[in-house]
Amino acid sequence: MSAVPATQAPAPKPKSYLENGHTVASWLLTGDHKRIAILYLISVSIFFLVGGIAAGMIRTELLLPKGVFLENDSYNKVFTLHGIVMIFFFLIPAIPAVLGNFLIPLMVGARDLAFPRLNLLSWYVYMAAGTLGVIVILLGGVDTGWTFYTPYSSLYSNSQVGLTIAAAFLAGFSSIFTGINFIATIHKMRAPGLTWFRLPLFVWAHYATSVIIILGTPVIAITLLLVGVERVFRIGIFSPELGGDPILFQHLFWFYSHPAVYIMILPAMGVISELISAFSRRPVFGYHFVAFSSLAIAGLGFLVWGHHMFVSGQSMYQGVVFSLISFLVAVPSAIKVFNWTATIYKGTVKLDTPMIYALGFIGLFLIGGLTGLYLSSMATDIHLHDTYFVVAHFHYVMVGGTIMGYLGGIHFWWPKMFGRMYPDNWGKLSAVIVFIGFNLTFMPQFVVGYLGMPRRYHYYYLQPEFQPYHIMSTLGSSVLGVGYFMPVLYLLWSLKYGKKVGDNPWGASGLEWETSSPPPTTNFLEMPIVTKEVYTYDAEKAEEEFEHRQELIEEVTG
Amino acid sequence: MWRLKFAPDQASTFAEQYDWLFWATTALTIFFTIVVGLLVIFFALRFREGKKVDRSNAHDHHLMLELTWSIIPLIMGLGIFGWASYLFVETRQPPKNALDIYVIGKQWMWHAQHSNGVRENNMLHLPSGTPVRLTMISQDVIHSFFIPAFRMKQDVIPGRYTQMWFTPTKPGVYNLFCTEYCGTQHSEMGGYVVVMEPSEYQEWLANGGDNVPVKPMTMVQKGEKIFKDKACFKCHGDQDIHEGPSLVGIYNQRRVMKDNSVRLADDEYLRQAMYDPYAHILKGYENTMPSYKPKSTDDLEGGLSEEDVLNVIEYIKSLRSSPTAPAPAIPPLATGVPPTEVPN
Amino acid sequence: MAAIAAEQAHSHDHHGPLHHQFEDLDQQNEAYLVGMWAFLVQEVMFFGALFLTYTLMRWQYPMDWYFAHNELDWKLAGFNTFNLLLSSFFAAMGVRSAQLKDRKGVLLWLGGVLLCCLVFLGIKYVEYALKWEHHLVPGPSFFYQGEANPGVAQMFFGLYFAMTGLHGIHVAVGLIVFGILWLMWYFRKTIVTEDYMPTEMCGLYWHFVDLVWIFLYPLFYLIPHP
Amino acid sequence: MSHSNDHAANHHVDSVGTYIATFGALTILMIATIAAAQVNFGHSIVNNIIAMTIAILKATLVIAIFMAVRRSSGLVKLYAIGGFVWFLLFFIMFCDYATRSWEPVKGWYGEESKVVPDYPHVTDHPGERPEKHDSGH
Repeated sequence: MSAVPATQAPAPKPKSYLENGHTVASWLLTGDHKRIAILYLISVSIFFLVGGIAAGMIRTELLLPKGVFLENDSYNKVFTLHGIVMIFFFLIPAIPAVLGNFLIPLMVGARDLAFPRLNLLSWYVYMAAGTLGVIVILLGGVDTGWTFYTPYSSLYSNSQVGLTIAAAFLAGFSSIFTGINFIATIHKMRAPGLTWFRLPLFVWAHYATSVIIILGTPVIAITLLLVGVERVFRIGIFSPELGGDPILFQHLFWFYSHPAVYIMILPAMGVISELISAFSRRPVFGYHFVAFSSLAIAGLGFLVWGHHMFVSGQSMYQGVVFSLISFLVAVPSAIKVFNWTATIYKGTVKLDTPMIYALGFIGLFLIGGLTGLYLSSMATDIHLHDTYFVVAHFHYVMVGGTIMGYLGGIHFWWPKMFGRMYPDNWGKLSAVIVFIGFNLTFMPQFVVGYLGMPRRYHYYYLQPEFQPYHIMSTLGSSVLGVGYFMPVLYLLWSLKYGKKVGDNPWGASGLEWETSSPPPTTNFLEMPIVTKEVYTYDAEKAEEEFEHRQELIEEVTG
Repeated sequence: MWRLKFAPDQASTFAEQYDWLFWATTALTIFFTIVVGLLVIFFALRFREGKKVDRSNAHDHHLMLELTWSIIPLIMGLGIFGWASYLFVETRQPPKNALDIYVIGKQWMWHAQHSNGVRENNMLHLPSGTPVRLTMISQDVIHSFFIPAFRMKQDVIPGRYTQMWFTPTKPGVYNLFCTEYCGTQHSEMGGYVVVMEPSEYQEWLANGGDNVPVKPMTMVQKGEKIFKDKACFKCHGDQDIHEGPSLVGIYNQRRVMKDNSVRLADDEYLRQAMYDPYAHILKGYENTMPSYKPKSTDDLEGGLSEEDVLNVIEYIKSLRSSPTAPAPAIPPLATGVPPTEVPN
Repeated sequence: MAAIAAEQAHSHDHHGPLHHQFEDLDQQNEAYLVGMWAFLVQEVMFFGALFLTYTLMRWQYPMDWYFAHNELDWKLAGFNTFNLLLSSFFAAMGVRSAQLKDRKGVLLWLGGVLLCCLVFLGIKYVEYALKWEHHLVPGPSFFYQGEANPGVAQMFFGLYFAMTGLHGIHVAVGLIVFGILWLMWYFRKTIVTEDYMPTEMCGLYWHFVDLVWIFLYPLFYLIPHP
Repeated sequence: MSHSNDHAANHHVDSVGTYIATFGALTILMIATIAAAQVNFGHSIVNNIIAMTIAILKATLVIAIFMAVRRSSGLVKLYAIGGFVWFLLFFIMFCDYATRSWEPVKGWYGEESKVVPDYPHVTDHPGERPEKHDSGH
């Protein structure tokens, strides 16, 4: 803690990054990572709204066995839109581009990311991809599902597949640029004295995510390019008439798309480690295990893609290998959950909104992770593959995991980003509504999936036994919608009327809490020198460290 | 209406073994969720701020504890993995004496053919008690043959045969779905699997399956058959080749004749091309095509009757090479209509 | 890659080449190197997926692959390979003279690289035009009469155009990037003359492009008889 | 951290000789690849292995010397090697293609499944094959 004894008059309040330029150009041509994070926050929320509307349409459509207001074709286009917008435009960029962009330079003690202009370019490429996505919607949408399985997507679909491929291709490059930025910053721009094991777990998780991004994303870029070329030139790699193999597309697609689900969940795990530690006022239990489990997930995540293809004609010998490694990759996630639970033990727990989101995350991610066991063990996957069981599983991990982590992180760092506190009671209420609404929506889908209702089914009039579950699910989805809309209201309200906060409203540890909130454009008045361990909450250790701070500084800078 | 169904019926030997494994994994999931869930809530409430409780010497790392809660879940996981892989390998090795049934997946309909030639669409009649092997292929996109009651599913891929086997046990009518997204009417590409007593099945098979007459072949199908019987494809393949122009997508197109006159390839033009091809020869080709004009109306002797010509024209119309055209031939049947008489 | 180069090109310089977010030049150069190598790792995986598809298809259809490859002219491509090796050598020399701040040398060597770039693209154009005449470009106009199965031949040429085309696009981007770099050296822009890092990064990109061609050449043009 | 402006000094610059030697080696290796491709070593695997080793040799030369990775920090070395190692992970996919033929799948006309069988049509009768016709409609 660089607590300079306040003998001389406190320095004049530095202009925060929000006040530093109010023109449109100062926002749209900024190099400041904090402003780019705000730009991402706005665009990512817009896409979350678009995806949410599509989800609402799907849920209302499935209320009645014969459908409510959509035709076959429009229903296919709506669920494809829901898939593509939610995955490529919300889940993958959300936490890294909004919270990661804002916080990593602060947590690492740097003035900005390594390549500020590349960061801005990443936002523009993301917006270009977004506009392409909107154009696809206007021109009639795409009906191949977010997985673009050939030969339907390459030879038989006559919807806007080409434009969607261009949109996904650009969105991939936007996340590659973010990944490059994080890797260079975390490696090279740490403050003096900030060794790897003094880094917050948020930074570890984002490092692992960036490694997955730069190793995985190009593969889907090239695969979608091949589908586009196949549509135009019939080069035959995926079309069986010429001797190509449609399963090859699935291999190449899932080689990226499984690590992509880790790109979505790892940042949320980083947020949860911060929240649990900050609100139990204790260092995370087993810091090294949790840190290395992020890297383990990143590494093993590339070896397990075959569990998406057990019944797709992949040979069973390959299936056995993938099933075995899929069980290994479940272990690091289990380690993280147990370590978080152990962190709460003997802590002083403050049940504020972020903590409720964090506890909700642990519960839902646990169910999501464990239901993954059904799908990675080969026999149970035969029956459950491509049914609503899978839909429930990945919504538990994505919505119960990533979105709870994202909302928890937004609430935790909101005072740091805008210098204003949101009304905590409203926050707690919306967190509880989200938790209840979520469970009511997706728990019935496990049962309807086990009953055998396939994914992406528009009608189920021959199977009336599915309808009670769909009614529960649609009811839950409206509660969930309300739960997600409340934060928009009170967070925006807090921008103007929220209580102003000091540097560290939560009393949390971490370099980002040592600068003013909202932080100045250059993040720190004088560059910090880190002398203390990562999560120091107990009092004696803090005093003892403060006494011989000078020797530690010499030691670091000597 | 509200008879809540929690589990699909068990109608195959694999379904029983499957459910043992399924409920074992569910027990494991519920156990871990409750243990960790209760622990988290209990700790969160017990150690709340302001509560007087012993918080002394709280460790923040403990190697043995970390190893235990990594190794134990791993062992449990490997246990499930072993059990599941054993079952999976069993489902992939059909017995030698299995009854062979052939399935074709087409865009938005299942077509099953029994070995004695009985054909049925979106329905599958099976004898109970005998192992059945399905050899499946798709004619256009990837589909997936899924019978929840048998807990069996297998993707049906164009360009490759895939197989699936099971032994139906309980007679009855069960759902049949397509679970791999295959286009507009993916959700209507289902039907029923009817499991019958073996004797009943033999009798059903003997009198040619459902006495519902097999749908008469459509004009396009007949045209296709003639196109193959007369081996027209030898010269008129997918691409223009030396012997003959490709007929793919030529209907209602402008065709440039040898004498550079331009004629519209309508029905009249096609009929004349079959009956007296040398009247108008396409640019770049010679008079090599034989005429199919029959000697007389009753003795065709190699020629094509008027009705044949119409079928072939219908077939040529359905030939469209551009990928945007959906697969030609049979219009989708009124699928999904439950059979009128359902055997008990 | 154009992003990083473009980012270099128009970044206004405060006090010499050091950007505001870095402590000192070593940290900045090391950060740029790590960022560039992260980008090159991503490029390896980008081409890797195509190389994998190639290997798979060649493993599945060895004979047809051999027959289809007879249509390609390996002598012309051989000269192209030598041309790229030469340009890689020029780029390395250019980076060396940039490190020694020898402006004349940089302009000379990078000029050589630009020349080789143009020669490479010219040869590529000739090859593609040749293929177009022989109806070997996949799509409706594809009409293969060799011994291989026409479906597999269409796949071979599909992959040929996909991989060499993508490589060609990278060479074209390299041409633009080196062009901008050459002009900045010519007009003595301090961003490049003071700090050798932008030039080294363009050199790294160019060596990577040469690296891809080193693997492409034997795989497409020198297929042994199975 | 002295603001060292003449940083060329502490960054070792390779001599012209190294670059020329590397360029010469690369050219020789290229000629070797072309020569090796003409010779028929009995089985084509030998040709493939030779071609690939020469290509990998050339690649390491370019990376180590031209890209100055041998002189740069461990981190850059890690990323330089890591990219290619990850590329090798792709080849797990080959286990699937290699072991597909171990599961015999009977075809429509009774024969083992081939990669591109003829499409059976709704009108085709299982078991006996209509006269040979080209695939597709």
